[in-house]
Amino acid sequence: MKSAYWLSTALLGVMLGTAAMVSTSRAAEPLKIGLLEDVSGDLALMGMPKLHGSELAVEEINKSGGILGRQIELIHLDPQGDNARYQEFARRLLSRDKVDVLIGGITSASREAIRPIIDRTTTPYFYTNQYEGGVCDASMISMGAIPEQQFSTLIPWMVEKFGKKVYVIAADYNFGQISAEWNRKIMKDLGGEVVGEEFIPLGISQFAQTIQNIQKAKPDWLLTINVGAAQDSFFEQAAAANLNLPMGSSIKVMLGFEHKRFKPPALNNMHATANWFEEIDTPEANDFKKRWHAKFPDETYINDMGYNAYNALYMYKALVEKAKSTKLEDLRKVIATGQACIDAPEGQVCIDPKSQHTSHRMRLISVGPQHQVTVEKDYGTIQPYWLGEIGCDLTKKNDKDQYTPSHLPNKS
Amino acid sequence: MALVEVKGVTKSFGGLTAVSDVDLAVSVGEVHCLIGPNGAGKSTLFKLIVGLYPPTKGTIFFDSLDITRERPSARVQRGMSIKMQAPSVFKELPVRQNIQVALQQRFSGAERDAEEERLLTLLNLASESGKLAGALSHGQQQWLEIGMALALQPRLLLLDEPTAGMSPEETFQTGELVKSFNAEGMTVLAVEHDMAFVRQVAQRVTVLHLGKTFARGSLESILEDEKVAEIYLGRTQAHGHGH
Amino acid sequence: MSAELFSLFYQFADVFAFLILSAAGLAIVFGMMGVINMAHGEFIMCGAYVTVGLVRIGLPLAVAQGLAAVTAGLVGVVVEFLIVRRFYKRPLDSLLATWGLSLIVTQSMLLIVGSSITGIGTPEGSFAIGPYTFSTYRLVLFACAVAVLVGLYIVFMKTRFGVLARATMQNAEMARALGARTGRIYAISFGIGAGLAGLCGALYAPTMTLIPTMGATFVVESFVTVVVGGANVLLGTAPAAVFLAMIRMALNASYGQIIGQIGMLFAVILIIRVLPEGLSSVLVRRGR
Amino acid sequence: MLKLLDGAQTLGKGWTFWSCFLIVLAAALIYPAFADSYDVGNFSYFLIWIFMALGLCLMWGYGGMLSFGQTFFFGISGYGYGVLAINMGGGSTTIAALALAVVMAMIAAGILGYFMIWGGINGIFFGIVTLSATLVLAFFLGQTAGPEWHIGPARLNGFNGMKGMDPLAVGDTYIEGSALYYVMVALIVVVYIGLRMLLNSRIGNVIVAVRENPQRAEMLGYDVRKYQLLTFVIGSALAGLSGALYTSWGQFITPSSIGLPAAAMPIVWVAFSGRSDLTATLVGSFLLLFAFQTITVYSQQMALILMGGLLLATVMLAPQGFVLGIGKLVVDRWTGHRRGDTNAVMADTARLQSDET
Repeated sequence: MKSAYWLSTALLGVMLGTAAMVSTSRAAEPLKIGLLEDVSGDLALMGMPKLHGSELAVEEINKSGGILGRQIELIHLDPQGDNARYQEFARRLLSRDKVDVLIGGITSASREAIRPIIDRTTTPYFYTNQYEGGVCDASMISMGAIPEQQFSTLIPWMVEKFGKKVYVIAADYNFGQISAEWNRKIMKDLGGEVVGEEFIPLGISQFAQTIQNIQKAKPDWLLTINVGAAQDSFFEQAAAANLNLPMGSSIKVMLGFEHKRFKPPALNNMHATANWFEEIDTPEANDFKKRWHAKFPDETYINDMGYNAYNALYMYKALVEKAKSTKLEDLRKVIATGQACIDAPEGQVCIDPKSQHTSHRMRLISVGPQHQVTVEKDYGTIQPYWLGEIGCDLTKKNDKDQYTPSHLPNKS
Repeated sequence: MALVEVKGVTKSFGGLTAVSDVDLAVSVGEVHCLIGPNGAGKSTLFKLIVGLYPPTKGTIFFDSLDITRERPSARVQRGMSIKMQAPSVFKELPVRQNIQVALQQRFSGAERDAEEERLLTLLNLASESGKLAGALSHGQQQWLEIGMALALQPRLLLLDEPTAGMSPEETFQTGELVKSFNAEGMTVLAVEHDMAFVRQVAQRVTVLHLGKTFARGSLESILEDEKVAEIYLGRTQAHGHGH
Repeated sequence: MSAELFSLFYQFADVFAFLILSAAGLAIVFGMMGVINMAHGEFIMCGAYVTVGLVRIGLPLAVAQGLAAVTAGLVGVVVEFLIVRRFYKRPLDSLLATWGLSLIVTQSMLLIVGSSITGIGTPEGSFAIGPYTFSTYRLVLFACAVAVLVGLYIVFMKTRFGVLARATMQNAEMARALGARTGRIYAISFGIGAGLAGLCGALYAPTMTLIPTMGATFVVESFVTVVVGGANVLLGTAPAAVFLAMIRMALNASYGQIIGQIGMLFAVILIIRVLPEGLSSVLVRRGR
Repeated sequence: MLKLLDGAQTLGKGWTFWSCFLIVLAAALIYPAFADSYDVGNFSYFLIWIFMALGLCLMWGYGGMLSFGQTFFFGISGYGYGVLAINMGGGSTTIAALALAVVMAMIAAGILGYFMIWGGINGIFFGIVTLSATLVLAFFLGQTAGPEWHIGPARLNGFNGMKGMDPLAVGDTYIEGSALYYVMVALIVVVYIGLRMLLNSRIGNVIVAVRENPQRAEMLGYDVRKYQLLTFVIGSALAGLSGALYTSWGQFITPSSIGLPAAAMPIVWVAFSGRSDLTATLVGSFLLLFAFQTITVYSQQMALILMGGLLLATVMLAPQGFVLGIGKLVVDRWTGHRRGDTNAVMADTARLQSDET
């Protein structure tokens, strides 16, 4: 009898001991972060800072004790700008490496390529670019700025300062098309006029005709949402032809650092609204830049994508630590409280529960003749409101769709 | 009755007229030779007959049907078959497969296999059947091509210089071969420089000169024609051929 | 009205210069040797990068551009000696080999030089006609394109090298039998082709974003021009460029760049359908 | 029947070859029992591309027509599957969508092929026209971002790509995981055996004859154009099959699957493997896809350099293709050992010669 008692206590002890060991070993096991960023191919220019931003954040977080006491391990794959490879690698990270969170994607096409794959799992996904907006998907958290933060600030300012007539040069794909749609909507509300819209196929590098079309249309200013290295040649060619018009954009300067890549004054008179650009001069920002350049001394420019990629990891850390779990549903409970915030180098950044997009502190910057960057206006924090207004509410239902001003959710 | 008939055919390339207003008729069952100096338009006329070139002017009949606009393959299907001037075989395919590609038009199954062996033996190529056609000697390639032309069992066999590059003995064998087909009822039209061969096989001869029909008739009557001797036979003699 | 007319001419000249400069090198290599040089874009990139490098160390732009073209040409001779030489009778293998080379070069440049280098800026100078302002440098490009054509005419028609080169082009064996050193002629021709590609890169370097894959923006247009032109550089490429530039310009002006691009490719398909050997087959035949 | 499996046109004959074939097949069939589900899915993904490679092998290696635009048919069929699957609703209709999508690719190939072959386009010009066609399609689809570009409820959606179609399904069950893998293996076997039989038939005899000497083939009474068109349509149908399967696999397709880098990939696979043999193409393409993915995972920045080096090495060291070169060595050894059926060796070496178009 006694021996049976001893036996059972001993067994219990062994079981508890193993359980404890299992749980400690679980705690010691690193959190896996899957990262998909292009560091070769056409987009390497912008993809490289994204990888660097993630690497910097991982190093810092690990040094300060990891997330929930667990170290984090970054598994980076380079899809080389190929959508098929994005899919291939997303599957690999999700089902072979079984990552706890997936981060990355550069073009909207690459994001859309992997979103259906992620939606079939319960892994959270962070998209770290500014983009054309509108994705309403419970698995996705967007860290970048979106049209209501960029265009709703920039366009009224440009109209007020330079005039009501705008000419649009946009890359001929979804980002350009949808951004142009936003511009039309905002210009209409402002009583302005879009005197020309030109969509340029990706890869086009010669703009003599475009420059003349612009001169014919006589706009007050230009909205330049051309994309990619080839299309950026527009600035050089417009400057050479002495086009000399004020320009506005949602992607120039802070993202492609054209003002660092082109010889002045090609980017003279460019305006943009951004949540981040390297010239931000605040103590937090300066400290961040110092750490970045210490680790990556050769970096030409800390662009906004790289900065967002850095923030994404801290946001993930904040969510996991508040939820005390890495499960998507637990993280989303934290998001639903509206208290998912971090103190980022730009200021406070919070996730909007309805759309899972982030609020940003927006500043309007201009580029001078010597390519010096000046802050023209500080808008303070702007919430991502548009998706919520049109009826996306991820706390209630998961649409898994992308909306645009001309593609709104069915009112039910 | 004429098996193939060429009426008023002209072919120009840019400014050059290779064949000018030629008439030619080859009767069923005859061996007809086309002779003439280099550049007379013989090969061009052949290519017009099989359809490799469209004529600039004129009409071509086969079996009394107008075939002027037909594709070469359709003409071959009607029963003509050609051996080209330069050996034209499938050089990177084995000899046997060369024959098979031709044979499968008319035969299949066991019949094809039997015919294949018969032809290879007939052409003295049985021991070479595994070799690449391109690895054969020039003369053997000529034979192989004749074999492919024969495999189609044509009613009209067109031979463009069938004995070029052959030894006198091989030439003679080729001549006998042609005669044996003719005996079986095949009509033959041949372009040939080698007068010994012409003498051996020809029943009728047409002389082309500068793209025009110059003379025609039996070999004897042609040989007696002084003008022909002047433009053509004189030269061939100078080359050491013929009589 | 005159402003509109000049504008039309300017647009035409612009597209024409782009097509000629990007295609001339490729056309020589293809026409002379039947080699399809997929690394053409990388020679263009080489010219552009060398130009920028030389301008940085203080050379005047024009000198830098000349040296860049020469550098690309020398690189071309080396590439010919090491790789292309083996593929004269195998055009498809030459395509694969040079394409492999192109991948290696592009990615190595990315690793060594980085994803982008700062541009050097287009030389100052613009002028206005009516409501339009134009960049003077674009007219310089046009002049260079014309000069390249004239230069090629002189080299291939008036020099001893040209005679030997054309003989080699028509019948390499015969040329060899007559004492031409065909190996050297091929090497020089390939070098000229690569040098012209380098010149193209050098000339466009001030007007473009410089990235390792920049050659790709030229490649489709240059291939299309060469193919439409056929094997003869002077009688093919030049008329093809005129023809395509007109189509492109007209469509660009009326319907925008997308239709311009698609329309040009359509035109190519149709031309090849009508003239499977390219424009030069017609012109050369006429000329005879 | 059996004669068609083991003919002059395809490498690998007799008892030894077919036992190897069966062993590989058996290994492929029991593989999912041992591997983790990711690897099984990944293998199905590789197999998707093999059809396009086999089709190109048929056209280029056997038919002598180098198409630089197989992605044109890949894209037509891929988008076709998407549009049809969305419009016809999911479930078993996806299988009909797959079949119809391939038919669409065949019709497109018929039209483009008729246009080119009857126009007498050949050699490198054939490549350029097919390339132009695929670029036009890519440009066109790239600019369909606007909401006006839709077919029924299916938005083409420009550069971001079309999505929202169901994967292949039977009734309410999606064919995925191991099921998809088995479907792919079965399809590969069917296509491979089918092509082998086609190539060793009379038609195959003519196809290679046309490659060698179209004029002679015409002079044997074959309408060369019809055989070329047939080859082109079959090859393109296989590219179309890859396209529809790809869309169904990822429920997504973008114009970049049609554009320039994508268009060049099949040529690399086939050139590396050995364009003049089906088996070499099958094995080589699979190995190359596998190796390249592995390289990209482990040594990302070097991947493109290695790939370029591989291409360069292939044409400089083994112009007939690496896999075929090795296959040839094995065959030579084997036949050499057993006294040597000279004919067979000759025939094989014949086809191993680098043949230019």
